[in-house]
Amino acid sequence: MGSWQIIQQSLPLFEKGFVLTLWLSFVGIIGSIIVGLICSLLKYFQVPVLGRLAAIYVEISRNTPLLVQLFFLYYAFPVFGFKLNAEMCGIVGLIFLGGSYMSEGFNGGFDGVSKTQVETGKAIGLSRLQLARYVVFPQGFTLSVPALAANIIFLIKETSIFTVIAIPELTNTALDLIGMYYRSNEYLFMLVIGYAIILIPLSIILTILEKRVRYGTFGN
Amino acid sequence: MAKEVIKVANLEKYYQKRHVLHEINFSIHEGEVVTLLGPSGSGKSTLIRCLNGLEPYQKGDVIFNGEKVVPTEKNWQQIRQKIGMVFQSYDLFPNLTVLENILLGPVKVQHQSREEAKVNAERLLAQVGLQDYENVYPRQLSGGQKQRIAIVRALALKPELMLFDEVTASLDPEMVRGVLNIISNLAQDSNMTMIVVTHEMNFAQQIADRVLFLEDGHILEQTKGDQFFKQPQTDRAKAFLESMDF
Amino acid sequence: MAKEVIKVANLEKYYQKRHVLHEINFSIHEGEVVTLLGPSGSGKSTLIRCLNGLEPYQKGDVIFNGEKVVPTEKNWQQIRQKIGMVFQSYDLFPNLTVLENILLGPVKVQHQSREEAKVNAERLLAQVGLQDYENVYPRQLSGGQKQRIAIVRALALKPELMLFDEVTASLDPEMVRGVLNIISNLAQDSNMTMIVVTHEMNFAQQIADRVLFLEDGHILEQTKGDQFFKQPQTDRAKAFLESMDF
Amino acid sequence: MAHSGINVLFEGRNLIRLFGGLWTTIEIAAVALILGLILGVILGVLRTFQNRLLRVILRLYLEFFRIIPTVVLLFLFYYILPKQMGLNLLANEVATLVFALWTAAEMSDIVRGALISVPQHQRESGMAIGLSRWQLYRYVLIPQAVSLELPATINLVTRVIKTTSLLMLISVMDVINVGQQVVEANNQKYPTGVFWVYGIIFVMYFAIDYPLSWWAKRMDKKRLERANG
Amino acid sequence: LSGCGSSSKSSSSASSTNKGQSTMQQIKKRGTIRIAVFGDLPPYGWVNKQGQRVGYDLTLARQIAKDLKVKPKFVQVNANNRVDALNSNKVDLVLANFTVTPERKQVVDFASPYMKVSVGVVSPKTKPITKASQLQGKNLIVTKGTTAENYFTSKQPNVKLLKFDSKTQQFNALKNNRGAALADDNSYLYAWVKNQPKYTVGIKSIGPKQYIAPAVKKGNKSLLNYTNKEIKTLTDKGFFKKDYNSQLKPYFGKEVTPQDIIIK
Ligand SMILES: Nc1ncnc2c1ncn2[C@@H]1O[C@H](COP(=O)(O)OP(=O)(O)OP(=O)(O)O)[C@@H](O)[C@H]1O
Ligand SMILES: Nc1ncnc2c1ncn2[C@@H]1O[C@H](COP(=O)(O)OP(=O)(O)OP(=O)(O)O)[C@@H](O)[C@H]1O
Ligand SMILES: [Mg+2]
Ligand SMILES: [Mg+2]
Repeated sequence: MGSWQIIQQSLPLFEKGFVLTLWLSFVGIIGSIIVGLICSLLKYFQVPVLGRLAAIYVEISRNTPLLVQLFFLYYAFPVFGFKLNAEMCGIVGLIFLGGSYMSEGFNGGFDGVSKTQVETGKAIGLSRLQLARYVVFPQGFTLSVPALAANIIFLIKETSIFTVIAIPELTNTALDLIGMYYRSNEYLFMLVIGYAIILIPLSIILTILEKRVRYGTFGN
Repeated sequence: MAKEVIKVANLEKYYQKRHVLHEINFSIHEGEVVTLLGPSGSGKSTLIRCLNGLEPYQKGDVIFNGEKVVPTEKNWQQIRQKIGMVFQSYDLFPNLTVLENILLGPVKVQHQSREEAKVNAERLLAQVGLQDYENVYPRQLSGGQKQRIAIVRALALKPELMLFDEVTASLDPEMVRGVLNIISNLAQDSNMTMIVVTHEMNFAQQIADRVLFLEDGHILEQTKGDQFFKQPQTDRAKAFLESMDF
Repeated sequence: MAKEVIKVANLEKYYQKRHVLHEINFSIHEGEVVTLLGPSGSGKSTLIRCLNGLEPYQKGDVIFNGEKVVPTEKNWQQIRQKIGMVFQSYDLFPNLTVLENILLGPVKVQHQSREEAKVNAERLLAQVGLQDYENVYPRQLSGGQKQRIAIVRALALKPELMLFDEVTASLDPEMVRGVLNIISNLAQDSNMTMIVVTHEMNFAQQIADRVLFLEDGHILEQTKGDQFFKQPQTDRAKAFLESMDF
Repeated sequence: MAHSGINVLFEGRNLIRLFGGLWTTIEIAAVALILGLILGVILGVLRTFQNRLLRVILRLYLEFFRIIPTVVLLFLFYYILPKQMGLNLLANEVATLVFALWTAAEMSDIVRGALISVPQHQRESGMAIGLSRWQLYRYVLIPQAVSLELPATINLVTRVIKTTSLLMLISVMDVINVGQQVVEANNQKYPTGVFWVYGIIFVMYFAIDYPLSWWAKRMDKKRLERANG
Repeated sequence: LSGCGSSSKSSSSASSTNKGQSTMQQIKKRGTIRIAVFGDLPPYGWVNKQGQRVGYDLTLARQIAKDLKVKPKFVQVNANNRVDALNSNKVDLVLANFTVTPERKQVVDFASPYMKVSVGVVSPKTKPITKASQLQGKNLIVTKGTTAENYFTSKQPNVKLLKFDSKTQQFNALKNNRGAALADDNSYLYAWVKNQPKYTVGIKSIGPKQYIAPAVKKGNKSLLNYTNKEIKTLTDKGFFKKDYNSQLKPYFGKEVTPQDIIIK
């Protein structure tokens, strides 16, 4: 059978995997941003106990591989009666990992707001909260856009690791087909194309966005 | 005699181990213009930053309007509304328009009505010749314009005391004059109480009622303005004045 | 008459569409000191950057020592060894010590022996009063010290022409004098040929054999130094001089 | 019950084998990093040159390695290289190659970023004293870029080390693969063994990466402080 | 798609297999034979706690190497990369419980079989699965690239498959109740349930009887011929019986007899 036929025949499966990859990435990224933001706020406002916990979480999450995190969630936790289905494991794992990356991104932005801006805010009598609301956050968010953009791409790529917990996303689909029909050239080709379709446009959009934001920020 | 706006008593300041202000004592009365002079690193910026609580100090007191300031962040936040401060770097908030920059303090901090505050802001903008720029973002302004807006922003809070820290130091020479003129007017026409750190000796001479000369964190002399420039009391101040004109 | 060190003929410079230098013509003879004056944005920096090939120009020629420069990167690299340049920001290389900063050019570019170059460097350091700092890194120096080292670094190549672009603009006022003194000495004692961009009018007046006054990329006037400051030929220059002293 | 599970680690040579697997992981990561970082610096420098074609090619190289997930890269190289190009490498070599090329791509971007963020003045000062392009890079730009980029480089290193966890997918006997063997071989005796085996792998990765991240963070903080005051 | 596998005539793979293979001569010259084995499949191919590779396949592998007078070099594979390990010339021989199927025959060359097998289904005793129809709409755990996966994909499309990369992962998933049952070659399901009293092989055999055989790269005639001869000699010598008794018997329950597994 020709390559083209192989590709055509496997298209519906790849489509499913593609949609699943997109969906898991989407949920995971939104979740990561929320978790990351919460951690950053806890840190920024130096909330007593929670702030420390958030810091510990960030270090654990950032310094261990997603694969091992997933193995834990999927294979090890059920031993103690805590069981999530595969897709939930994937999402939870991605958020667990992404939350710390996003949090670092936000922190970088907040820290990047210049000291003089903060002092100027204080000098006109802004309270801590007002300072955050009118000065640090608006500027910090724009400063953190590049880091967030990089994280989004990173997290989408990380979904490929979901293959180890039997989620039929793109990579899993390809590896599975290879195992059954041995047409690795064709299936790997499809796989690369699948990721390229998601990531190339996204990367271009994010670059444009980043430029726009940067232009808007600097120049004072 | 006019009332004492601010008084500093036995102030001592350390950066970690480093002792940068020694036994600072002075007071300023309403309407008085004091210029702080001294070589680089002598502690001028540090001193005026202590006056509105941007720097903590380790000993001594700041007495504002006759009341000793209990130095908590909360108290300082209250007092800062009555003390305007302008820095060397024109620190407008880049994310806000000129008008929003100006109104932020009056509306959000002092809870003035927006309309009222806006009327006042526009009056001040007109005074510095920038009435047409209210809806512009800071990046669209020149350095001199930004610095004038920064002054307006501080004035919009109707402060009782203004602190200026080398406000022309990062301006192009041709822009310096416009900004200094505005401060002169403020001193002469509006009778604003103020402390001015500057390296522009001509300007200092012109506006100073009194000069505080600082070196190594000590106040070396406190002299009437005209007298200081004609005949400073200390040799150090004399040397300093000489070095300032080529 | 002394030989012509540099000559600029019909130079035109664009930044993309923007025409920033128009028909620039002048020449400078050995030992002459020319100051470039003009308002901010008039093109002073652009002009002297064209003279050592840091900026490409679109028309006209630079003639160095009687030879027209064919503007390739290779040629400019040769010529730059004979033209020292010092910028506003004291651009010492932060990764190298003071001595390494100074020796980089003579040893690596001109292939002088390290010993010989070092002797020369130490002599120059002594001249600017910094003989004790050779093994120090730039971050441990004050602005004025850095700028003096930057001048030494340029002189170490034994240039035939020195270009100074607002070398004191980012210095603390008290440090300005030391740096300007060094340039004065260079002009008077060493008879160095140089082009100086500055905003320090007293200084300009003191050293300028000739003044080029630039506005909007045009040379508005070329006048003898003493004459320019007493009675400039154009109204624009007059207004400029007035704005410079408060 | 959970307490008995931990003994799975001390059965036979299990623990030693896990460390052996970790060593394989470290070895691959180390070789890949050394090759990748060196290549990355070279490519990063090339990317700051004006040559259009060169820049486009290097950019494509970067984007390819950046867009394709590492798992996919591993499979691509593992399956396709030998078949299509007749280049046959052992799994460990494939892994090293992939990681080195990927590291080089990411590193080239870091180096380029650091080089162009060395202030323009520095470049011009160097030119003004007559340095040639090569000398400019050698004495001025690269040394400064290196200190600017160090934190980012360390972070890249931690990422590469973490990503080596994917090696198990192409039959490299890394720590995770060994872990699976241990889990399987001891399944009946230690039903909770899976928790402990993955647990120690988790700790191993953390123990390697955390100090590195900490170092990077500290340097970043220092640099910020220097920049602000 | 389901028809694709069985009818596929894999021309591209077949044509590309002629280059890059290790003939007998090369193997002898090299002094090692590279053999693909499983690492997590007791009792066929696995690693014991001393770190030694053992199991039914491994004993065979060592015997073959020994008879060839070369050293064996083991490459651990998962089910779904056994074919590619051969095709990309990572190994010379696959001895990893490789079931002979028509599709696989088109991409690799199988030697004479050394073991019998068919697909079985294991499930918890509390909710036993005894008929394929019980699986309709439920999750069934398989490993990618196994005959079990292939059988259910093509013959039982209504069963939802959860597909894993390795045996470790699939058994863990079953124990975590991630599926109603697990399908794999029945012989090692027997071995597995022996130590997992809560589970039972509810479907002992489903689909056709199949064989397990060594595989070589397509077109590697010399090694294929040798292996065929070797299998015959070993069978005649009763090697597989011995292998069975030492490696498999301890793991199997009473349900299994040597006749179920080895070929006479
Ligand atoms: N954040 C800081 N940490 C430690 N030391 C500091 C800090 N800020 C200032 N200093 C030191 O305190 C002393 C006084 O500094 P300050 O900025 O008040 O001087 P200044 O008179 O304003 O100088 P300039 O004219 O250069 O602005 C200096 O020696 C300075 O090095
Ligand atoms: N890289 C550039 N791209 C585009 N325009 C530029 C660039 N550099 C300078 N210009 C413009 O060229 C003109 C001349 O600039 P230049 O820096 O030479 O002025 P200058 O006389 O040195 O001013 P200053 O006194 O502020 O240093 C200005 O209008 C400036 O905006
Ligand atoms: Mg100061
Ligand atoms: Mg300039």
